[in-house]
Amino acid sequence: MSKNLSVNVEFLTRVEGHGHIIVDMKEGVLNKCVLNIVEAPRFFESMVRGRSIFELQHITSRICGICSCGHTLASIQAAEAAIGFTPSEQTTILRKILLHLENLDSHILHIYMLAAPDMLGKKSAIALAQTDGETVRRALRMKKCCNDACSILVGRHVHPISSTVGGFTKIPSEADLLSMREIFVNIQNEIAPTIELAKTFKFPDFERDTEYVALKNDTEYAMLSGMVASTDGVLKSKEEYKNITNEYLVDHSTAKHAKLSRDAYMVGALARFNINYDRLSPEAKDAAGELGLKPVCRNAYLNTAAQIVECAHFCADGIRLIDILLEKGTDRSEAVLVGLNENDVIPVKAGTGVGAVEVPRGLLFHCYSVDENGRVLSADCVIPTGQNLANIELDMRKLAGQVCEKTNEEATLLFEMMVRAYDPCISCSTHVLEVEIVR
Amino acid sequence: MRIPLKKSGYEIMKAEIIKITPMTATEKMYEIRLKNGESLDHEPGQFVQVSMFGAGEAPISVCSSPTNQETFELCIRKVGRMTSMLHDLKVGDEVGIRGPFGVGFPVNLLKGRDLIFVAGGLGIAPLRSLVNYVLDERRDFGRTDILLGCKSPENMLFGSEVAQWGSRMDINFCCTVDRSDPDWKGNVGLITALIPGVNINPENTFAVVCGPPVMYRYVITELMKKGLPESRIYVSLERHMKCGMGRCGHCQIHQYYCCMDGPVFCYDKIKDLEGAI
Amino acid sequence: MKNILLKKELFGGFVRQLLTQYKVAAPVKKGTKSFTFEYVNGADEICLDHVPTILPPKKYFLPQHETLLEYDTTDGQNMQAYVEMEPMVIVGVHSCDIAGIQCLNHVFMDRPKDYHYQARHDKILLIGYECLHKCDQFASCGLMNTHTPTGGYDLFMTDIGDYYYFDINTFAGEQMTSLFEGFQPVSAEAEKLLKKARTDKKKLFKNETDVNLGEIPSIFEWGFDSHVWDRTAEKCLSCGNCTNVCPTCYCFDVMDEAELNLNKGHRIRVWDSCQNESFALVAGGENFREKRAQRVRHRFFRKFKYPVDRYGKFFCTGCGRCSRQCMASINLKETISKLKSSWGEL
Amino acid sequence: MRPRVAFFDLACCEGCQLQVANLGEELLDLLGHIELVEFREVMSEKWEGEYDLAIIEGSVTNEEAVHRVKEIRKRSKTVMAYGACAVNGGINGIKNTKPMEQAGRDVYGDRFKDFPTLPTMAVSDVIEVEYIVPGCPIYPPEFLKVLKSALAGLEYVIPDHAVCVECRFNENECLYEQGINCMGPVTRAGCGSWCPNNGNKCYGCRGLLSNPNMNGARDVMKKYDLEPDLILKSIDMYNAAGQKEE
Ligand SMILES: Cc1cc2nc3c(=O)[nH]c(=O)nc-3n(C[C@H](O)[C@H](O)[C@H](O)COP(=O)(O)OP(=O)(O)OC[C@H]3O[C@@H](n4cnc5c(N)ncnc54)[C@H](O)[C@@H]3O)c2cc1C
Ligand code: SF4
Ligand code: SF4
Ligand code: SF4
Repeated sequence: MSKNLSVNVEFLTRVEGHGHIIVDMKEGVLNKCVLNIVEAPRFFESMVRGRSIFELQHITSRICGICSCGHTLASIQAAEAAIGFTPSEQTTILRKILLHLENLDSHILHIYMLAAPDMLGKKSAIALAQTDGETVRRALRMKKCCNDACSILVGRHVHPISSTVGGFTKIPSEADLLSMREIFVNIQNEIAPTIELAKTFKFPDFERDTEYVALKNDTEYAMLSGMVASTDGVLKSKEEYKNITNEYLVDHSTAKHAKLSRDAYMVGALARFNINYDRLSPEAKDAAGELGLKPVCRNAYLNTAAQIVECAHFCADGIRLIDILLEKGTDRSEAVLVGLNENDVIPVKAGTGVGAVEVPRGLLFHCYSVDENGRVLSADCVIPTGQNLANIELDMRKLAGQVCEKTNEEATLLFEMMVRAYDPCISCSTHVLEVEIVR
Repeated sequence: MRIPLKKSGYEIMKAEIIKITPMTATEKMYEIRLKNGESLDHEPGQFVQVSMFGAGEAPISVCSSPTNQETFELCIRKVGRMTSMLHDLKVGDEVGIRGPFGVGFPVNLLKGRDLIFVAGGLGIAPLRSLVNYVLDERRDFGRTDILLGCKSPENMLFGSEVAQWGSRMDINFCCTVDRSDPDWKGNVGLITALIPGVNINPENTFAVVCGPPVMYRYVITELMKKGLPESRIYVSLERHMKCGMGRCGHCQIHQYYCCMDGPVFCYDKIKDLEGAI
Repeated sequence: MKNILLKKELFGGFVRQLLTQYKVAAPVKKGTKSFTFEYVNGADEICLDHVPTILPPKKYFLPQHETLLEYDTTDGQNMQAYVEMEPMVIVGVHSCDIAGIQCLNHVFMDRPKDYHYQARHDKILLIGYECLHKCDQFASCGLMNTHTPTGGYDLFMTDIGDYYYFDINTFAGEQMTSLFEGFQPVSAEAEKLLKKARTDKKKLFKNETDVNLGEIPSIFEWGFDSHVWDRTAEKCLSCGNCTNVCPTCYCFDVMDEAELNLNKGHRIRVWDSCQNESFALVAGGENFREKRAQRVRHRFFRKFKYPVDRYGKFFCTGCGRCSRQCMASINLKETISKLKSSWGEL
Repeated sequence: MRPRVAFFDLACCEGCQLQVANLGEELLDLLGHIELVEFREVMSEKWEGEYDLAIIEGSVTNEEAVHRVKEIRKRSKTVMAYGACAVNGGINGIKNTKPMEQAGRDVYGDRFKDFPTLPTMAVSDVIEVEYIVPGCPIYPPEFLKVLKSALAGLEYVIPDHAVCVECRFNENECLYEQGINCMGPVTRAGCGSWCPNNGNKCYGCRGLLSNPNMNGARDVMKKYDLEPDLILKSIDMYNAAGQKEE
């Protein structure tokens, strides 16, 4: 046995953005174990400085196309908080539906296209399509459903059009709601086969105790609002985000890491599941039961399973939310007129606001300060993948100890799968992470 | 409800490529036969819409004389979607044809008259149908001058045929290039420079002109200096065309549609229409 | 044909009856102050009193995107021409729009005929609705004399108080009315009311400009080189709104849309506009209407000069859409007036 | 043999490749007609040979990317740039409105030197491209049209008329009626007036017309009581990278 390991995955595939895994173990001593970010920085914080708070979500949504609805919602929440605007109840419900669709879409992409090939021993979804066409077709169908529903609600899924500061530029009609409901039902019908598929997945055995962080509130499985809670008993308001993420520099890594009560914490589907299990819909609890997932689960590989449970929840809750709107009827006069901020339609004041939203990969913070004309003075975004980095590396370190008996190839795959399980979105992380180059 | 239309106006006739003759780097000549066994029945100067499904349609002048009833010829320059797809075809392949469309040269009016042809570049294509008709029915026409201009010797279209014209005794042929090469023995310079040297009887001559848009004004001025009246100068114009039936609007020149009222126009009809030439 | 009356409250019943046999399109409200023709499910959605819709009903005769042929090149150049169309009734068409359809009929039924247009035309029934007051400051139906129709409809309804007066113009129109039992014969009283409505209307619908219809040909005859075109072009954004909303503009582009296998697909036609910069571009790169002023002028001449030469008809119906929709406020009435007064200022 | 197609991404949000992934089952039909040899986001396979068609997303913002696109060009018969980032710099172009050093400082403070960056460039600023699909994100039906043209080897010309044309086709009430400074009149059509259809204004993501009437646009802004220079401010959201060059 060697106790030597050299993993070097340049251009980690099947993740959003460009990442680099380096593991270097000699004689049982771990010299290096990092996930590097090699994406070209795009300077978003600089780009938005001086622009109107009303066009901000349009720009920040372009941080990441995969979770553009999430960025949009976090951005709008921060902007509205900064200028002191409170959205209507209807707006809040519509935003929740949008967030559900976003999470569903991203989870489906991750479960089927990015994770499933690993679990089924395939190189990619394209290869999978050749042996198991129906599985891939189902994934594409489900994704298309999310897209179609997003098109009805906000024009499109990538960079939503009608969701803006103040609400929506277009309010769905009754017919729109009914078609969206039908789409949710269609997705819901595909959940059972998805669970069946997941039962065939062989999730690697792994466990490491860590802190899980997610939004929490009293009324629901928190996604759009609430306090920030952790499995170590932390409960803080979102305005304290800097004290939650506590970014710090470490020697062995090029990226800044985040910690709360310990050296690292995890956000994402598994964290939400661990913290808010009680508030899941019955359908989702059943799904968890079928998959044998119980809180608190400490196997990061099972983040994918938690995503499936969440899919079941989002479908059920989406239908519930639409039914509320259908019963009340929508008030279409609430539609927001964009571009009229120049005419002070929505009053503006100087201030600072924080948005905290549970996006597919976990908790996302946007924080803006604006002057009395609504021009952005400073902007800061803390991305879920950024918060997870430290935790990923700790998992990788533990994993390194476990896999040193295996061949390099097998080990590499396990590392890749580990990183992929977090569903990391590197394209967004770089635009906002502070990166330290070690020379 | 789907209502199939037997007659649509846009339906194509299937046609077969009988022969392909490469001419220059960008032009090829196609000999084509309609698959329904009928003759195209065109007049010199008329055009057809050539269709390649997937790439679209383009108006192309018929460049052969109507005396050949079996087949017709098209000389096609590769410039865009339809023409590049066409350039990839082989003998025996199918193309779609609509037409012929438009008003050709006033052949009956020209009979018994002296003719001067002035062609620049691809402009020779529509004129060739008339030239060949005149050569086929040589007795019906008077003195015939053909002036041809092109960019450089390697751009010369219908090379061997043109060489034949040059050696014929019953026509006067003159040719010029903008840029010469070492092998070139003919004239160098703009086509307008050839006109003063032509011996014209202004009382009995008709001129027929076709070429790139910039050429017309200069050529017509020269012809008029020779004493030709506007009413005896004919031009063939090029416009974008989508339907060939006087509707799509692309080929409109004031009240005229180039596809219906043209492409051949008598100069005095359009001389006052701004933007016509 | 005998004309008939319909009690206003029975109009909904008539529409319901029509819906059993046809698709029904009618003006409905859109946005803050606009209207559009849409398929409706009942009379309650219909706004008979409307300012001309964003797009005229030409969209049913000549749709924005229309399939001409379906092709298959797997084995040669095979194709089938067809029209996709349901029998339909358009309810509440203003007289200016009826005039617009008459213009299109002229163009598309001219030889060589457009069989696609013909097929649609044959499946569409028109129920006109008489304007008794002027829409807004943009309309010029007084100038163009299109406020009262001269044919071109199957039924034409006039509001005479408690009743709609239905003028039956075609056999197809009569068949439509026979679908519904609520119609009643015209009374002498109704005839009187109709006459009165028409006389009142005459007083209201006066020429909106200082130009007479009769002068227009000569104004355009010498107005080609007027500076008015340059002035107008400075404002024009070439957005094409004016031609797209015009009931008598019909220019189009034809293109092929292939399926992914590249063998099958459709040849479609799509509205085009002489205001688009590349409209008169040819392969060599020459653009015959490159300047904005040339394009602006071309549009006016296509309304007031060229069709007069070709079809003996003005191709403006006075609906006012082009002026209403123009964000640069290029106003048709003003432009004609300016053209007239620019005489001698060349 | 099916054409070999590869997808690449540079600095961008990857939204455009997601639009491709979002084609749904149409994507599978597409895969039946091409041989997908590289697409990092969804597959691990790599290809060493020549590409018949390389489809590039994202802007060129550093030396490494310059090198990378040149390499791709060498190995590809045909190149398509898709998405605003690749076609005209897109959102990334906003960076060019400031000195590069300041952009660096705004984000990385004193350590900005560790993050060498170039002014944002479109892919076509660095290499020759045969096909473009503008838009942020790309409009899937247009992407398919261009892709089909590329596979058939036919030229595709992006419309050079205003978004308003399509907005009219869709019978939206014009936003200027409500006093909103829509960029439709100066922006290239092809997206089916996506944003006005959904109640928002056009932000000009597809790039300016080749010959927009800017003075006319300013007059329009005045007419609606909007600050005339708003139109200029709006333009730099998507067109800043290109403007720098003039
Ligand atoms: C009466 C008549 C007779 C003709 N006879 C002949 C003939 O005998 N032989 C011959 O070779 N040609 C002839 N032509 C010209 C021929 O019709 C054109 O070359 C035709 O456009 C080629 O079609 P295409 O589909 O190949 O090119 P297209 O794809 O239409 O492209 C043509 C050119 O225009 C450009 N282009 C296309 N669309 C746009 C746009 N929207 N914006 C900007 N640029 C654009 C393209 O880049 C290309 O350079 C004739 C034309 C007419 C009107
Ligand atoms: S063009 Fe827009 S959607 Fe496409 S990659 Fe760039 S930022 Fe994302
Ligand atoms: S809303 Fe915008 S795109 Fe639509 S017509 Fe008005 S200006 Fe043009
Ligand atoms: S409407 Fe404008 S901003 Fe929206 S997709 Fe089209 S070009 Fe882009």
